[in-house]
Amino acid sequence: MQIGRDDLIAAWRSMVTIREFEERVASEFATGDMPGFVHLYAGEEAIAVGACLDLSDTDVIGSTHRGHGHYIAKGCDVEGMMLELFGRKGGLCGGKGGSMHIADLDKGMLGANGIVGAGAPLIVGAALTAKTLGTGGVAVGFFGDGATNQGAVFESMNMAVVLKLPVVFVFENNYIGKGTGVDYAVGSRDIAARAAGFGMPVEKVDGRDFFAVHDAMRTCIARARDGEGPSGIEALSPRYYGHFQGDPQAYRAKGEVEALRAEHDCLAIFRARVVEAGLIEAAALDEVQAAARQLVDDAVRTARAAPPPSAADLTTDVYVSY
Amino acid sequence: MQIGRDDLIAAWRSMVTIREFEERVASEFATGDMPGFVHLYAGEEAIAVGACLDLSDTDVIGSTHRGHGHYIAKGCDVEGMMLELFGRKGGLCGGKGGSMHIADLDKGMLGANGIVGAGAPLIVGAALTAKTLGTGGVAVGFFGDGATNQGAVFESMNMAVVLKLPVVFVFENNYIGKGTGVDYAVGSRDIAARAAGFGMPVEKVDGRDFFAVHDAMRTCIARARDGEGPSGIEALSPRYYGHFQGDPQAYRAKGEVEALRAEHDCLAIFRARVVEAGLIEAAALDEVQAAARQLVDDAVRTARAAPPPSAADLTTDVYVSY
Amino acid sequence: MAKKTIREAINEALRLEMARDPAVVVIGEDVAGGAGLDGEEDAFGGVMGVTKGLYGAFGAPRVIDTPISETAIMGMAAGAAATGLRPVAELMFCDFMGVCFDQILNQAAKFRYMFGGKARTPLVVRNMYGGGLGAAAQHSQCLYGMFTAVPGIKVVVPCNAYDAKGLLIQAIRDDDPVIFFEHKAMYDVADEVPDEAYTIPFGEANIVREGGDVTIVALGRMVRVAAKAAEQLAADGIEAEVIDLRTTSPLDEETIIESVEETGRLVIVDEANPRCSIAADVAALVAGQAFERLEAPIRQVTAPHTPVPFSPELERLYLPDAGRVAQAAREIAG
Amino acid sequence: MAKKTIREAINEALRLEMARDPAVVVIGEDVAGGAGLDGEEDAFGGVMGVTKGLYGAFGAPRVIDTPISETAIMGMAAGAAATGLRPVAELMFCDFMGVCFDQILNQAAKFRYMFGGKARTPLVVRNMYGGGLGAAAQHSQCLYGMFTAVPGIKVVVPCNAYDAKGLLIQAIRDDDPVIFFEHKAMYDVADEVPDEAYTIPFGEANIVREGGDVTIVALGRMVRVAAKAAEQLAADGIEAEVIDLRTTSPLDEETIIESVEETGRLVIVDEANPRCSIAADVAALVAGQAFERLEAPIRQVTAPHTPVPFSPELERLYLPDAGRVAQAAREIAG
Ligand SMILES: Cc1ncc(C[n+]2csc(CCOP(=O)(O)OP(=O)(O)O)c2C)c(N)n1
Ligand SMILES: Cc1ncc(C[n+]2csc(CCOP(=O)(O)OP(=O)(O)O)c2C)c(N)n1
Ligand SMILES: [Mg+2]
Ligand SMILES: [Mg+2]
Repeated sequence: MQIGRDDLIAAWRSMVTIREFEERVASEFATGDMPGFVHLYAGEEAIAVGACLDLSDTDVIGSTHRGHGHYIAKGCDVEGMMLELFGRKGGLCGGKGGSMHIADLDKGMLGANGIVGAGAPLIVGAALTAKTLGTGGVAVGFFGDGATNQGAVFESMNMAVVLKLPVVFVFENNYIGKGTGVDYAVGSRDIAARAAGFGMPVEKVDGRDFFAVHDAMRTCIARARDGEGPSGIEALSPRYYGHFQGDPQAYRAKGEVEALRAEHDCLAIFRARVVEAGLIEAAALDEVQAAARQLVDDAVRTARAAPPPSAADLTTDVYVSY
Repeated sequence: MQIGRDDLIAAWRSMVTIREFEERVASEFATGDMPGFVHLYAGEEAIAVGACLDLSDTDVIGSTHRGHGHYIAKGCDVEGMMLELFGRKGGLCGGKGGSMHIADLDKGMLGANGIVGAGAPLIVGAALTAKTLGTGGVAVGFFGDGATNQGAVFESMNMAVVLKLPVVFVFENNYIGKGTGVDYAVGSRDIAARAAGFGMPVEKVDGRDFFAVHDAMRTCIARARDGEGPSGIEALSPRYYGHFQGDPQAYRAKGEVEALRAEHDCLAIFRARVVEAGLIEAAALDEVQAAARQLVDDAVRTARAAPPPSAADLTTDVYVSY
Repeated sequence: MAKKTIREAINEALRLEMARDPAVVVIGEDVAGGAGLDGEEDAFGGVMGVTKGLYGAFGAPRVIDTPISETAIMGMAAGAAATGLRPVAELMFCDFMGVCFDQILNQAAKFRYMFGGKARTPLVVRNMYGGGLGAAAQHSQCLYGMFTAVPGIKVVVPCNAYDAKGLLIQAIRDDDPVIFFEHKAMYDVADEVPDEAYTIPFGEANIVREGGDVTIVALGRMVRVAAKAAEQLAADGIEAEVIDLRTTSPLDEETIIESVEETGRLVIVDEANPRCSIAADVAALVAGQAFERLEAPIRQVTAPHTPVPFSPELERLYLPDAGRVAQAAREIAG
Repeated sequence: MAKKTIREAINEALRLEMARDPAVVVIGEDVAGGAGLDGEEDAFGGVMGVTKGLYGAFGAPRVIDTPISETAIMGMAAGAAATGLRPVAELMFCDFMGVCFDQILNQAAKFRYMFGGKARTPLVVRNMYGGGLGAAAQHSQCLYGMFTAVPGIKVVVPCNAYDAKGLLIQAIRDDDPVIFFEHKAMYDVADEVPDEAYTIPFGEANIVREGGDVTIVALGRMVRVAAKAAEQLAADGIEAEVIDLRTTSPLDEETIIESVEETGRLVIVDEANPRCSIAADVAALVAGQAFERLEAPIRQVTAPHTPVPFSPELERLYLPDAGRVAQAAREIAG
C-alpha cells in the first residue's frame, strides 16, 4: 500500500470526525434532547473510512441503521447530520428522516436504512445505473454480521454476480447483531466463505486496521471498475456502544468493551502506524483531531439553536407531483 | 444399497404412477376440460420417489408448483388429486386448491406451493414441530433450480443449521426455471456448493438414477433422525413437458426432450437395473405399470363424472371459527 | 386508427418510451426468456408475451432477465430509479408482492419523504391481478388496495387498451413510484389505439357512461361489469352513471363527488375482497363529503371475504357480475 | 387485583399459556438474547423486554432466538403451526412485514381454504406499531389495515393491559392465524389485571363510554385519545359514545351499527394513514347499513397521507389528538 500524505490526513480526519461525532452524540442523546433511536459506529471507523477513501461522488454507498460513520466517510456534511439527528430545520433530510434515514444523494450516499439488509438490492440498483449509463461508478454496500442472514442480502449477491455489476459488499462483522452473537446466527460461522459461495471473491480482513481494509477494498473497487463484477470483504471490528443508545449491553462480558478500547482501538492502531513509519507527525494528527472536535462542537451548538421544521413540512415531499 | 423386493416394487409403482398420471393430465388438459395451470413432473420421477421411499406419515414434505410427483411419492390418494385438478367435489382440497395447492396434511404432504421458495420456511417449521414434540419425524423440502435463488430458501437453510433441525433440502435441478437456464440464474453455477456454504453437507447426484437419489437421501434422513441437523442433495434430471401446459418450450433446443426421453429416462434406467440384476422380472414391472395406468384411467372417469363443489363451499373453510 | 389488444398497447408503450429515453429499462423474470439455454432468445417475452420483441429491439442491457428473486428485482429497480434510470420492473403476479413488499413499502415509497425531498424514484412496477383463469388463491388476488394505502406510491388500474397505453407512458415519465395493475384475463381485449405516444394524466377518472339515477364507481375489469349492469338497468329505465377510476392513488375525488351529488346514489364495484378495500375507501369518501346529497345507502359489490377458489364454478360465484351490480343499484335506486 | 403494565400483562399471558400447553413456543430475534455471546442469558427478553424471563422459565427449546430472517421466522412459525405447535412469533416492528408478508398473506392465511378445510394454523404474530417515539418512517407505521384485508387472518389491537392479556390468551388458544398489534408507546400503561388466565372473545367491541349524541369508534392507542375527546365534548354538553374495536377482524359490526342508530353521528379515530384504512372500512360499513339513521357526514380523524416524520414537532402534528377528534365531533353533532 502506498497512500500519499494528503490521503492519510484525509483518512485520519474522517476517522476522528466519526469518533468525535459518535462520542458527542452519546452524551447529547443522554441529555434527552435528541429524539428517536441512535445506533453508534464508534470502534468501526477504519472500515467505513478504508472502504470509502477511494470513492468519488459518482460512486454510491448504501448504509445501515448504523450509518453516521458511512455518511462522514463518504464526505457528507457533518452539521447537516447533527441538525437532522436533533430533528431540526436545515437538517440534511429536513428533520423528516433522522439518524436511521440519514442520506445525501448528491454525494452518492443512498441512505442509512432502518430495515436490516434492505440496502443490498438498492446498491445493486445503483450499480445497474452505473453500468447501464456507463458512469464508471461503483456501488458499495455495508452490512452487519446480523444482516448477512437476510434474504435480501443473499438474493442481491446472486443478482450482482448474474448481471456482473460493479458492486462491493462490505460485511461489517462486529460479532453482534443486536444481542445475538455471530457464531450463533450465522450457521456456517463464516460470513466470507458463505458469501464467496455465491460466486465472487470475498476477503476477510482486520477491520480495525485501516490499511488492511483499504488494501482489500482497492482490489474490489478496481475489479468493479474494470467490469469484472462484484466482490466483497468481511471486516472484523467491534462496536463500543450498545446496539442503540440506552442498551445496557447485558449480553457482553464485563470489561469487554473497555479492553477492546484499550488494546485494539482502530484510531490508536492507525496513529501508531503512521507516526512510527514517520509518515505523519503526532502533532499534525492532534491538530486534525482538535479541528474535528471543534467541528462537532459547532454542529451541536448550531443544531441546538436551530428551529424545528415548520408545520407545512409535514405534508410536503411525499410525491414529486400529486 | 440393499432395498428389498417389496420396496423396489413400491418405488416402481410410485414412479410409473407419477408418469402415467402426468402423461394423462397432459392429454386431459389439452381437451380444455381441466381448469387453471398445471406443471408436470414427468422426467423427474426418480427424485421424488427416491427421496420419499423411506418416509412415513409422521415425516413431512413440502412441495412446489410442480407437486403431483411429490404428492404421489408421499403416498397420497391419486383419485383425490385427479378430482382436485378437475376442480370437483370430493377433490382432496374440495376443489378449492387445484394443482398448485394440492396437499394432504394427514399424510405429511404440506402442500404444493404457488409461491416459488415459500415451502422452505414451512418445512423448517415442520422440523421444529418434530424436534419440539419429539415425534422423531423429519421434514423434506423440494425446490427447483430456480427456487434456489429465493431469499426464503437461503434464510431457511441458515435457520435450519442454526437450530439444528431435522430438515433435508432436495434441490431438483432440471436446469430450467420457467424459461431461464440454471447457469444464468445461479451465479455460482453450483447449487450444491452454494448451499453447502450455509454449513450443511449437500451431495450432488444423478436425479435420473433412483438408486443414487435413494442412497444420498438415506444418509440425509439418518442424519436428521439422529439429531445431527439439516443436509441436502442436488439431483439433476430434466422435465419433459413445458414449464406449464401450453408452454411451447421455445427456449429449448429442437429435439432436446426427445433425446432425453430416449436416452436417459429415469423409468428406463430403473427398469434395466432391476431386471438385469435379476431383482424383479420384467413381467412384474409391466403388471404394476398396467395397474397404475388403470388407476389413473379410473380416476379420470370418476373425476369427469363428479359434480362441482356446491355454492355453499365458496365461503366455508376460511377460518376454523369466525 | 388500428384496433390493438391491451397486450399490444402495453408492448407499444414500452417500445416507444425505451426508444425515446435510454434510461428506461425493463427488468424481470423471463421478460425476454431463454437466457443460458440452447433454444430461442426472447423465448417468453414475459409470461403473457407482453414484453415480446423488446429484447430483439433493445438488447440485453435494456431488457434484463433475472433470477427468481423478487426482493432483489424490486430493490434493484428502486435503487436504479433513485440513481438515474427509469426502470419498468415486472412482478408477474401481484400476489408475489408478499416476498418483496419491503422494497416498495419501506424503500421506494418513502425515499423522498425520509430524505427531505432530495430523492426522485421514477419506478414502474408492472404486475398482473385478478381472477377468472382458475389460477387459485395465490395467483388471482387484487392487491391494489394495499398499495393505495401507502403514501408515496401511485396506483394505476387501467380497464382498456387505450388507457393502458396512455397511463403506462404517463407512469414511465412520472417521477414517483407507480404500481401498474394489469388484469390477467384482459390482455386480448382490443380497442382503438393511436400508434404514437400519448399520456393520460393520473387522478382523472373517466366517465364511461352518463346517467342521473345512480352512480356506479368501478375499476379495472369491473368497469366492463359495471357498464354491462348499466345496460340492464337502462332497460328498466334506470340511468346509471359509470365512473372508471383509472388510478386509485391519486384518486379523482371531485368526479366521484360531483356525480353522487347529481344522482344521490352510489354503488361501488371492486373485484377485491371487501375489508379495507378501494370500495370501502370510496364509500367513506362519499359518506364524508357528499352526505347531504346522498339519498340511499351506499352499496359495495365486491368479492367475499375469502381466498380465491380454484374451481371455475366457485370462482364464478366469487367474482362480482353485472347481475349483482344491477341488483344492488335497483335496491337503492328504487 | 394488582395493577400491571401492558408489558407485564403480555408477559404473564405468555407465561400462563406456555405453562398450560407444551405446544406453545415463542420465536423471534432476541426474544431471549445473548445467544452465542459471553454476557448474560436472556439479555434482552425482546427489544422492549416483553418476553423477559420466559427463557429462564421454559428454556431454549420453548423460547427460540433466531437470526435476522423474518421470512424464515414467519414461515417456520406457520409451518410449525400447521403441524402441531402453537407458535407465538415476534415480528418486532410491524413495518418489517414488508420482508416476510408472503408467509402470512399467501401461506398461513390461505392454508385452510386452499387445502379444503383440512388445515389448522394456530399461529400468533406479535408486533409493535404506531408513532410517538420518534422512530420515523420505517418503525412507526400502523399496518393493521393491510392484515385486516386478508381473508383467513384475525387482527387484534388491544388498548389496555386487561384486554392485552385476555385477547392474547384468546389468540394463543385460537386455531386461526392471529396478528397481535402492540403500541410501542403504551407498554408502561397500567391497569387492574387478574393474575389468572382469562380470555376475551374476538369480534366483541368494548363500549368504553356511553353517550347518545355522537359515536366515536377507535382502536389501539386512539381509544384513549377518543376518551379524552369525549371528556372535552361532555364539557360542551355533547355526550359521546366511545367504542373500542379490540379486533378489526372479526369486526363487531353490530355494536357499531347499534350505537350509530342511537346517535345518528359517527367519528372514527385511526392512527393509520387514511386510504383503505380501518377508518374507511368502518365508515363504509355504516354508510351501507345504518344510512337511514345517519344524520350527519361521517368524519374520519386519521394521520395524513404521508410517511411518519422523524421530528417530534412534525410527529405531534401527524398523530390524531383529542382536540381534532372533539372538533370533528362538534362539527357534526352541532
Ligand atoms: C428487517 C429487520 N429486522 C430486524 C430489525 C431490528 N434490528 C435493527 S438493527 C438489528 C441488528 C443488526 O445487526 P448487524 O446487522 O450485525 O448490524 P450492527 O447493529 O451490528 O451494526 C436488528 C435485529 C430491523 N431493523 N429490520
Ligand atoms: C415468488 C414467485 N416468483 C415467481 C413465480 C413464477 N414461477 C412459477 S414456477 C417458476 C419457475 C420455477 O423454476 P424452478 O424452481 O427451477 O422449478 P421447476 O419449474 O423447474 O420445477 C416461476 C418463475 C412464482 N410462482 N413465485
Ligand atoms: Mg453486528
Ligand atoms: Mg427448474
